[in-house]
Order: sequence, then structure tokens, then C-alpha cells
Amino acid sequence: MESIRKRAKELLDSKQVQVIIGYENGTSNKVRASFIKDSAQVDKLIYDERCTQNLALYLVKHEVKHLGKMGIVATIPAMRTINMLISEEQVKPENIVVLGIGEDGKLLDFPDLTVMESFLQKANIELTAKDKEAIEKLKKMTTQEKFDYWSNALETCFKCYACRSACPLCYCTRCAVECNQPQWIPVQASKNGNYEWHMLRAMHLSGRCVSCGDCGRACPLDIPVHLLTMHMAEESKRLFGVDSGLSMKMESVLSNYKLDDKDNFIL
Amino acid sequence: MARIGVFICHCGENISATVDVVKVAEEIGKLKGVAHSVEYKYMCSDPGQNLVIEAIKEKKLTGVVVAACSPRMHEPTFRKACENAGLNPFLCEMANLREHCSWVHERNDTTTEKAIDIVRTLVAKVQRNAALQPIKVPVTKKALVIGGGVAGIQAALDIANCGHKVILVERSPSIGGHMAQLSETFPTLDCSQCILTPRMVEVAQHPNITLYTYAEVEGLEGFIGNFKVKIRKKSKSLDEKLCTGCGLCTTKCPQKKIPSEFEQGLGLRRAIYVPFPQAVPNKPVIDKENCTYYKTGKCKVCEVVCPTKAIRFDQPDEIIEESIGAIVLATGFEVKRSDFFPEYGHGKYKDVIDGLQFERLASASGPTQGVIRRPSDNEIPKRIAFIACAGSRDPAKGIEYCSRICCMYTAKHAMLYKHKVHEGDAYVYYMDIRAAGKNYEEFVRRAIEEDHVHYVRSRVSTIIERNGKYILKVADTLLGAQPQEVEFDMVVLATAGIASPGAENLAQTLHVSYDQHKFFAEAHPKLRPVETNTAGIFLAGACQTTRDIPDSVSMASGAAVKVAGLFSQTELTRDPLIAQVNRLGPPLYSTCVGCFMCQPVCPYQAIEREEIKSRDGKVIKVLAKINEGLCQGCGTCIALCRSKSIDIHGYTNQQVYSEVVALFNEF
Amino acid sequence: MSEFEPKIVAFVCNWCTYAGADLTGTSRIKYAANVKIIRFPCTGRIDFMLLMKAFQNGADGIIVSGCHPNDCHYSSGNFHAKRRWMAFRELLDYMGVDVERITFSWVSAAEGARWAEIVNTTTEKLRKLGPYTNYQNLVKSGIEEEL
Amino acid sequence: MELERKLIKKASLEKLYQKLQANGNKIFAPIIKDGKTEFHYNPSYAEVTYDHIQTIQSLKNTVFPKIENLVRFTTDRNGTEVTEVDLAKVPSLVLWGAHPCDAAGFKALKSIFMWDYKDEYFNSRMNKMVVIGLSCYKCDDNCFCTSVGLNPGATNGSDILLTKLSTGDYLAEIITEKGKEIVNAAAELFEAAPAEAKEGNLAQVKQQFSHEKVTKNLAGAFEHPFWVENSLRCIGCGACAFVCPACACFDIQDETKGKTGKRLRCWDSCGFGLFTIHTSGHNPREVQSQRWRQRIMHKFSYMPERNESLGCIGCGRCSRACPVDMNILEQLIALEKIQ
Repeated sequence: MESIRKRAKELLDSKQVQVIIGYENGTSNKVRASFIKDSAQVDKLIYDERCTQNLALYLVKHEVKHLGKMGIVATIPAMRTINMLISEEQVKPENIVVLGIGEDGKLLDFPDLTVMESFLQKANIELTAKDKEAIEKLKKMTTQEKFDYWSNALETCFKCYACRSACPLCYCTRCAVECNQPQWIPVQASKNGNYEWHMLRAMHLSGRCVSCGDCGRACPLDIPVHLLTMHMAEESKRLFGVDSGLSMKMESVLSNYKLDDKDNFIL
Repeated sequence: MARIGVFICHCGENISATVDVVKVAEEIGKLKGVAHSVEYKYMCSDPGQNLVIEAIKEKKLTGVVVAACSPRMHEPTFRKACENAGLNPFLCEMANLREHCSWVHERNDTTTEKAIDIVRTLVAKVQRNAALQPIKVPVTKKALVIGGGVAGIQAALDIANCGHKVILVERSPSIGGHMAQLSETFPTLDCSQCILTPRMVEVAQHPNITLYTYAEVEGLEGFIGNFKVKIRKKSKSLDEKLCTGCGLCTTKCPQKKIPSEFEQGLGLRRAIYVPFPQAVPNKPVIDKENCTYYKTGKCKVCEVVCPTKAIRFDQPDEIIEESIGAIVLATGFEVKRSDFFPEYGHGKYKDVIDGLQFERLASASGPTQGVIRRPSDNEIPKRIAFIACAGSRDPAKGIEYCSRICCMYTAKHAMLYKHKVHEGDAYVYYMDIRAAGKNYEEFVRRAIEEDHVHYVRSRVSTIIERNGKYILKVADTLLGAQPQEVEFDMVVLATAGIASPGAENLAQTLHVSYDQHKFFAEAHPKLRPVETNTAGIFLAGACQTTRDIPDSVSMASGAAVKVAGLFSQTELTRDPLIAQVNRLGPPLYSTCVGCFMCQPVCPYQAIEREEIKSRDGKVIKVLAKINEGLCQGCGTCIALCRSKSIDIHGYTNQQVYSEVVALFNEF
Repeated sequence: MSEFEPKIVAFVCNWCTYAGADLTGTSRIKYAANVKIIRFPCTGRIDFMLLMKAFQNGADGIIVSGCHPNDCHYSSGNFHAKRRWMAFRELLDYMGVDVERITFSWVSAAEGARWAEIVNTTTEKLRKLGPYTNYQNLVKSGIEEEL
Repeated sequence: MELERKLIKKASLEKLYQKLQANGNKIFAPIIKDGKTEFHYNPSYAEVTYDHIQTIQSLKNTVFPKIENLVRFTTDRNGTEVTEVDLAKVPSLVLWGAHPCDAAGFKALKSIFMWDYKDEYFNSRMNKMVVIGLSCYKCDDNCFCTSVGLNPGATNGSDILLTKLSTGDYLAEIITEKGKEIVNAAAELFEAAPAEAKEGNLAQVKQQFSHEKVTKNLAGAFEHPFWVENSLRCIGCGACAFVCPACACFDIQDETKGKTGKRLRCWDSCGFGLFTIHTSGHNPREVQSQRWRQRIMHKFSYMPERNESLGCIGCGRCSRACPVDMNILEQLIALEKIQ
């Protein structure tokens, strides 16, 4: 915690960055994103096990971006997100400084982003046991059980799009779900409309999702939507051998191909 | 509201025998937006087309659906008719009632219902069609000819003589190709090199032709009229400007025992060599794999003896980039070697050779100065057998096709043998004799009747070597005779012609399609034999399938005319069925977020970056932009774009979506 | 009761499968009338959501077909499509969509007979699977209270 | 109507529930499912719970459903034919166990839907609904009803308000004619009012700011840096609006299939980036701070001014639902103090 504050102060005082995106104490024992622009305020910054939000989300937010160069407190999923955002040209590497947090919660020293890349190559990017188990359980179901599970789980969704808003890789100005010429996804937050919306979201994140789990955490109705995107992340590893966000030059899974991609269903 | 005209064709009875066309017209007439729905015997006939034209004018139609045959057949016809009536041709669609319905189903209600569904789908689509204007692109009037055999030479000369610049790329150190290896040519028996070498020299001296030998095409970008080609000019280890072609180096090189490719392995060459005396250009190259200096770092004899100090051991490969407008592919063919035939000794019998090797033996400039000698002991063979269809027309060998040239060159070989070895016996074992060409049949008859070549209709099942003789197991099938063993001194296999090695790779580099045997595929087997499916790339000679010299030359001239025709225009008109990234007013400018994940998807590098700048020149946003000259309209980027910011004319999201809905719902 | 006749839509590319289906016609090979073709320039153009739109609108089955690998008219559209289907099919399966109802195939312009065979086997399979009531029920259940 | 007080025994409460159900009413009551307390339609009485502080979702979908079919239409070459929906078919609904804040939420909605234009869809549903409220005996630090003029035992908005007494029985306050009808129809279940005052059985919610002061401050705060400063972490989702009992934004879209179609009214949120976008591409609320400002302004400045009602009932749902801790109470306390 102290090391984060110290590093933040250095960066702000030396004007290497104009804002530090970190965590602070929020209400009701919650933590939340903090935007420190003045080094006198660095003592607001905290880090503990409650700090799970993927702060890389704010790197593409208009008001934050316009504050200037950004220092960001980044957990492993956030670091992977940063690589994805650089690969997808949403963030310029020269505009950010990463205050990486290792698995042990300690500040990592990244003199530049290539060091972060090499750290990620070796970092533990496995899903949590809980998420893994949930996905395995779903995969074991019959088609009918899976269909019932998802259509029922998604029925309550009222399309507040918290999952989309919380996702740092859902940065489109106009999401496909808002496209009404043609109306790809039914407008209504009905079983069908919700089912197709979440299918669309999972597909658009396949090969891109960094499995931070923020979409699921953001859902006010506790729908486990993160199990969709996380499954697609696992599949892109299995099918195409790609873990997203490990370098600043990720080749997007769905816009590249290999001649020897192996399918077992095309006649 | 839309005013769509629907025209349902009986196609004589091709459609109406199975589909109740009257009912289709009636049901489609009930749809929203349909102003006119009729059926007619032959829509593609003049009166049929006039029906369309009249209706467009009278009923002020805003779109047309012609329900007839496949759009691949008559879409251009009806779009033209619409244009003649003053309707934008892209407001016309075709519903495929013949190939996809009447010809594949029985006459019943289901078939008629399917026909109605098909037409309804297209009616829904055409309501969302947009009037489009053709795209004009400039033409670079410079051609690339790949392959310097007789076809490539002919194509290059013809194009150059039309006044256009030509780049001729040849993989080996000299142009000439297989024809330069031949002794005499059928059916006239004139000397191959005598007729070819003047053409080779003409190429070298032609002011419009740039010749790159020892070079290969490595990459191709762009599209018809506007290609960019990358050529690798392999290092010859020689300063060609200084070299006078004196040939001293090629006589002093200590590496003497390298089998000569030109002599088909029957002769030897040095590590620094000119493939053959009449080579163009007549300057040596160093074969790095066999050169002592390149292998051990010591030698440099050639450098020492060179009077003009032209040797350059450290010369790198050169990459040349050229802008061109059209390409002629003339990469030729190869023949199967005798090692392909286990039954004929697997290439181990020295005196069982292939036809090209025989050409070298018969050639006055060949390793034996034109005397037919056995490679094993240099003896003149007294009895020689020629086996036709060695590999060809043999599904078991994976070569189902006829190689086309073997019957004729086998007759020629037998004749040449008889002319050179008067007392010798020549036997030809054949399946059929295919001598379909001007003076070809007469040529074969001459071999049989005047030169007394023995033609035996038989498949040779095996060849066994015994005491320096070769025993062929044969059976005269015309006489119905029992298999017998016949003894020969030498055997010549008319091995199958196959695609040039590397043809597949080149096809993939150039985005040209090819057939199962790796021969390049023509755009249409009858009507577009010298074109490929890739606009601006043409075919000449044996790269499309094996063919003889007159056919190769005619095809080359044909391809040259295609190129010259293309170059006769200053601008090309292209179909505007291409992709587009949307543009909006500020502050959004586009729904495109500039993730550029579409860029690697595009096979044509058509997706570019556009910087949106504020008045003071600051970049506000970077957006994807489609280069309309490069885009070929595959639409892969559209399906990939997450924010639905790209769309493609002719197959817009609105169009395909409405088709899916209309297929299941009446409107 | 008459046999169930599935409604099938085929999304095919213009250069190979559409032309292949044309050849089925010119060869007068008969096949089931259940399949209706929608033409695309390339399999690369086929949006994955279109498959869902087909189910939403009442399709019982879908055929997606294009050029064989290496034969794409645009050289790589089918490879991109293949990856897309590989990922999408996993997602569909994970969400409980009956992937058996979607036939993916490569049919060249020369494979007229093969097209007929693919249509017939797909139709036969879907006759056995029956109508896709699961998805239709999903589509129907919308507004809580219909007035 | 004069407020009437009665007693209903714990056991009678169940009978009342069953009676209402037997009379053909749809009942919307809180139950615990998958560890979460939410209102569901027609649960069995055994499932009904009274122990929750607050449900995640508000109860507004009873009168303002997340999807409302406004009209049906068919359109073909002969023109378009519109079929109105039959509002007479709206079923009678008993909202069972709504907290006083939720009950008050309907007043806020009414001030919008029945303001300059009388929305018949809303009105029909409102008229067919009886609210049987339940005072709060528990609260958490997100609750702030007392700061917006309500309290854990407020009767405003309920037809009958129940308060659990120390005996385990319930005080029933009959507030409206609708409430009285129910009591009259089940008179045998109600007894004379108890002596015990309800105040001792209510949760203690401390008043944390003066909403009048906030409203006053907001009038001059449109350009205040507060908005940008305090909304940097807002991610622009619609969670707050969709769980809010008083948020009434909607979007009307047509969904068609072939010849038939429906005109649908679906929930929308001013927090969404595209909420105010014009066809031209111009967006009057271009950035999130402007949208956050709109949310607060609408509830605490525009509504009091135009609709004579606050747009907030202090239930704290938005604060609980927000994925990034945009706590409305914290911000309102700060807004009371800004210059």
C-alpha cells in the first residue's frame, strides 16, 4: 500500500502522469476506483484483497483519458486488458504507466511495458477454482439442461448493460445491440432478447476476454454472465492456443486463422 | 412505398413443368411493395426483356425481381435490360427458380410453395437494394509474364509488339524452357533450337521487355490494372554489366561433376555455368550449393580467371517491386521421372529413360552430339522400345488425364531413332494413338509406313534387366496374343506431363485457383480458357494443362490479346459491390472505434486508416476506411465488425437480414 | 399424421456452393424441397447472428456451406468463417442450442451431387429431430402480461 | 378518508392472503429464491418473507412493466391496421408486503405518468392495484427515507399499512377506500386496534441531509465542477435506473415480423450514452458527468419543480446495485454542502 502511494507520488510530482487510477475506500466497507490528480491526495490510495475491479476500464473513458497521461494500479487481469487495449489501438502505450500488482498483492516494478509483457508470460492466469467448477458443471449438462439453465438465468436480465459497461473491452461507441437497422437483437428484455444479447456479447469477447469477471460482479441481479465470456476464453485457448492479453501485439483470434485449424464438424 | 416488378419465367417448360408459375405470380402479387407480378414463356428472349423494360416505364417500378434461372447465368442480361429502361441495374435481382427449384424437385404443391418462398425472399431483398454507380479505376499499362518458355516468350513479344512494357520473369538462369531442350519438333522435324533461339534473342533485345532471369515472384498485392508485384532476383554472384560472357570461368571451375539440369542429368556442368550454349542471357551463374567457395570458403578460381573481375561472391538477392496492370502465367509443366515407375525399374535401370532425356540424346548439341547411345555403356542400341502413356490415363497412378503430347513425340522419337540407326528396330507400345492435329496423323503414318516403326498395342507390365538387356513383358492386345517377353537394348518412357513444381505455391501467392493436379484453373473451360478467376491474370501454355508447342504459342497470343485489350482502356469499370465504413457527423464521425481488427481479415489489404483531424490539425480519431480500388467485396470484415460499422453494397446487413425474415414470414 | 417437414435455410457462398447447387440443377439431381438458399458473396460474410435470426424466425435447421479450404474465391474468407464457426459452435453448445441442427459443409462448384446429398441427409436428420420447439418457445415467451 | 387502525393476528394474515388469492387477485409478494429476496407473482403464503431490508429490484414493473405492449398492428399492401390492447384485461393485483418507501415510489411515478399527459397503461394498472404495505423494522446504511420526507412507517402510497408489533401480531392502518374495501370484505380477520404504538416497532433511519437544501443548491449548480469530480468512476450502465422505483424513462420501439408487429415500451436510462443522441450524431449529453448530473437534477430539482414530488424515495437500491459504488446518499450529503 505504502509502495503504491510512494510510486504514485513520484509519478505525479515528476509530472510523468497527470492522474493515478487506483483504489480508495468507498461506502459500506466497499472499495472503489479513485482518480488522484494531486500528490497531496495519494494517501487516499489503498490496496487489499477487496480491490478486484479491473481499472483498465477507465483508460478508455473519455473524461479520464482527457486528464492526460495516466498511471494505473493494475491487477493481473487489468494488465492483460492493457495489452488488449494496446493491441486494439484503444490506448497508446506512451500515455500510460502501469503500477502492477502481483499475485501476492505487492507492487511490481515495470520500467516499461515490455517488462509487464514478460511478467504476464509467466503469471498465473488460471481461472479461479470456483469459476472453473461452475463452467465444468455447465459443460457436463445435457443440451436441454444447458438451454433451460441459460434461458432461465437470463430471463431476469433487464438489459441495464452493467455487464457491458463494466467490461473494459466493450468500448464500442455504438454496441451492436443498439443497432436497429436491422434490429439484430430483439429490443425487449425478454427471454429471447436477453438470450441473444448475451450470446452476442460472449461471441464479441471470444478470444478477447481476459477473464477478470467484472461483468458478472457488475450484474445487479447476480446473473453469472461471466461464465459465458470465461468459457469463450477457455475455448479460444483450447481451439486456437491463444490466451488473450499476454502481449501488446495480440493477433485477434477471430480475425486471424491458421491453415491447420482443426474442426471436427464441417462436412 | 416500393414499386417492385416481379417477372416469372417459364423457361420454356423447364420451370413451368414443375412449378405452378401462375400461382407464384398471383401469390407474389399480394405482397406489400409489389406493383406488378407476371409470368412469361421466355423472360430472357427479346420480347421477354421488353416486358421488363415496358413495365419499368409504365408502372414506374423502383425495383425488379426476375424469377428464372441462376443469377450466375442471366443476372447481367436483366440488369442490362433494366439499365436500358432507365432503372439502375443494381435494383434488379434474380430469383433462382430453375437450378434451385424446378430442376431439382418434382411437380407438386411443395415445389410451388418453395418457389414462392424463394421469390418472396428476393422481393424483400430488392426493396432494400440501393442504386449504385460503377467504380472507375486506372490501368497501369505494364504486363508481367511469369515463365520464359515458348509460351512466355510469345506472350511477352506479342504484348511488347503492341507497344506495352513487359516484365518477363524466369526462374532458371536462361529463358527457353523445355522447348530449348528439344531436338526436333513434330510434325515437321525442324530443329527446335533453330526456331526458338531467334525468339529468345528478340526478347533480350526488345526495347519494351525487361528480362529477369534467375528470379521468382514472391508476392502480389492489388487487383486488375493495379497490381504490385515483388520479384526476388536471386544472386548470380556476378556483376552482369561487367561480364562479357566469355565463358572462361565455366571452363576453369574445379567442380566438374554436377549433373546438368538442361541435359536432364545425362551430361555434366560446372558450379559456375551457363545452362546451354545459346542461353539468353549468355552469362553464367554460380550454383551456390555445389560451389567449393560457398561450401568451404576456399577456391575463388573463377574470380581469379575472370578477365573483367565480374565475380561477386557477396552479392545479395535483389528484391524488385514493380507496378503492373496484368499478368500472364506461363510457368509450364514438368514430366514424371522414371523413378516414378516401380514396374519399370524405379529409375535404377540406366537405359530406361524418359522422353526429355531422349530429346537430349537426339540433340546435335546434346551430351552425345546427337548419336543415340545407351547411358549405361555408350553403345548404340540396336533394339529400342518406346512406352507411351507411362503414367498418363492411369487412375491408379493418380493421373487420370491424357498428357496430350506423348503420342506425337513418341512417333517423332521413333522416327529420329530410325533416321540415326538405320539398322535398328524401334517398337512403340501404346494404348491408343491420339494424333489430332494438323498433319499429325500423317506424321504417325509416316513413322509406321515409311520408317517402319513397329506399333504394338500393348501395356508393358514390367521391365526386367538381364545381362545388359531389358526384358519387357508385353501382350499384343490387337492380336489377342498371350503375354510374351521381348528383349531390348534401351527403353524410352513417354512419362506423364505434370504441373510444374511450385505451381501450387505460386497460385496461392497470386490468389489464382488451380485444379486437383495443381494445373492453374481457367475461368471457364470453353469460353474463357486463357483467363483465371482472378481478374487481370491470364494463362498461357502448359501451366493450364500439358500442351504442345503450336497450342502453347496460340494460347500465349490469346493471352497477349487479353492483356492488350485490357491496356487499350485508360480506366476500368468495376462492380461497386464493395464494403464501406459508415461516416457520421461530428462528434462521432463514425460508429467505427478504430480497433482495426478488420485489417488482418482483408485478403486484399483494402482496409486503410483515415485520420479525422480538428481544424488545428490534431488527430481526433482514427477510423477504418475501405480502399474501393482494392476491395473485392468478400464481406468478411462486415461479419467480423462488432459495432456493425462496415457494410457491403449488394449484400448489406439490411438486405440479408430481410431475406432471412422474409423466407419465413409473408409481408 | 403426416411426417414432419422441417424448414431449413442454407447460407451459401456465391462461388462454390451456390454454383454447386446450380450444378445439381443442371444435372437434374432431385433433392428434398425443404432447403431454401440465401446467397452470400463468401462464407466470410455470414454473420453468426444471422443463424440465430433464422432460428428466431422459425427455422428448424440451417446449412452453412462454402468453398473447400484453399479454394476460396477471396483466398481466405472460408478460413475466417471456419474459425468463427469453431468458436460460435462451442458457444451455442454451451448455451444449450442444439448444434446438431446446423450443418456446416464445404461444397465446391463441381460437387452438384454432394450438395444434393448434404441437403437430403440434413433434411432426414431434422425430420428425426423434429421441430425446434425449444427456440420457438423462447421466442414466444416475451411480455409478462399480454393484454 | 380518515385513517383507521385495526389489529390483525399473525395467523389471520395468512387467511387474508389466501382470501385475496381465492378472490382471483394476482398477488405480488416477496420470497427468498436462490438466496435473494425478490417479489414474485403468486407465491404460496409459506414462501412469503417479511424479513428483508430491501429487494434488489423495485416494484415498479407492476405498473410500469419492463416491456409494455402499447398496440398491435398488421401492415400489408392494403395499409396498416392498428389494434389497441385491451386495458380492461389488466388483472387486479395485490402488492403484498411493500415497504413504505416502495409504496411512496408509486406516487413519484404517478407524478410523471399522470402529469401533463395521462398515461392510460400506467393508470389502468395503478387502478387495479392494492398496496398492502409493511413498515420496516430493519434498515442498512444505504437507507435514507427520512432524508426525503418519508419514514419506515410512512403510510403515503399504501392502501393498508401493516406494522409488526412486539406480540408478533400486526397493526393494520387502513389508509384508503381501496384498503377499506379489503378490510370490509374480510372483517372477521380484523380486530380492534391495539394499544401499542407502531413507532416503537420501526427501524431507526437517521436523517442525513435536508432535501429542501439540496434542491435549493441544485438550482445554481449546473456548471459546478462537482459533477465531473464525482462521476469519474461512473461507468454509464443502467443498473441504478432499472432498480429505481421512481425512474420512469422509456424507449418506444416497434418490433415486426412479416405482417404483424408490436409497439413496445421498454425501460431506458438517462445514464446510457446513446439516450440523448440525435440522428445527426449530435449528443447534448456527450459525457457521463452530464448524464450523472441529469439523474440527480431530475430527481431533486426538476421533479420537485414540475411534478411537485421528489424523484427519490430513499430506498438505497441504486447504491446497493451500483457496480462502482456511486453512492447516491454520499453524493446528496455532499450536495447539501456545496456552494
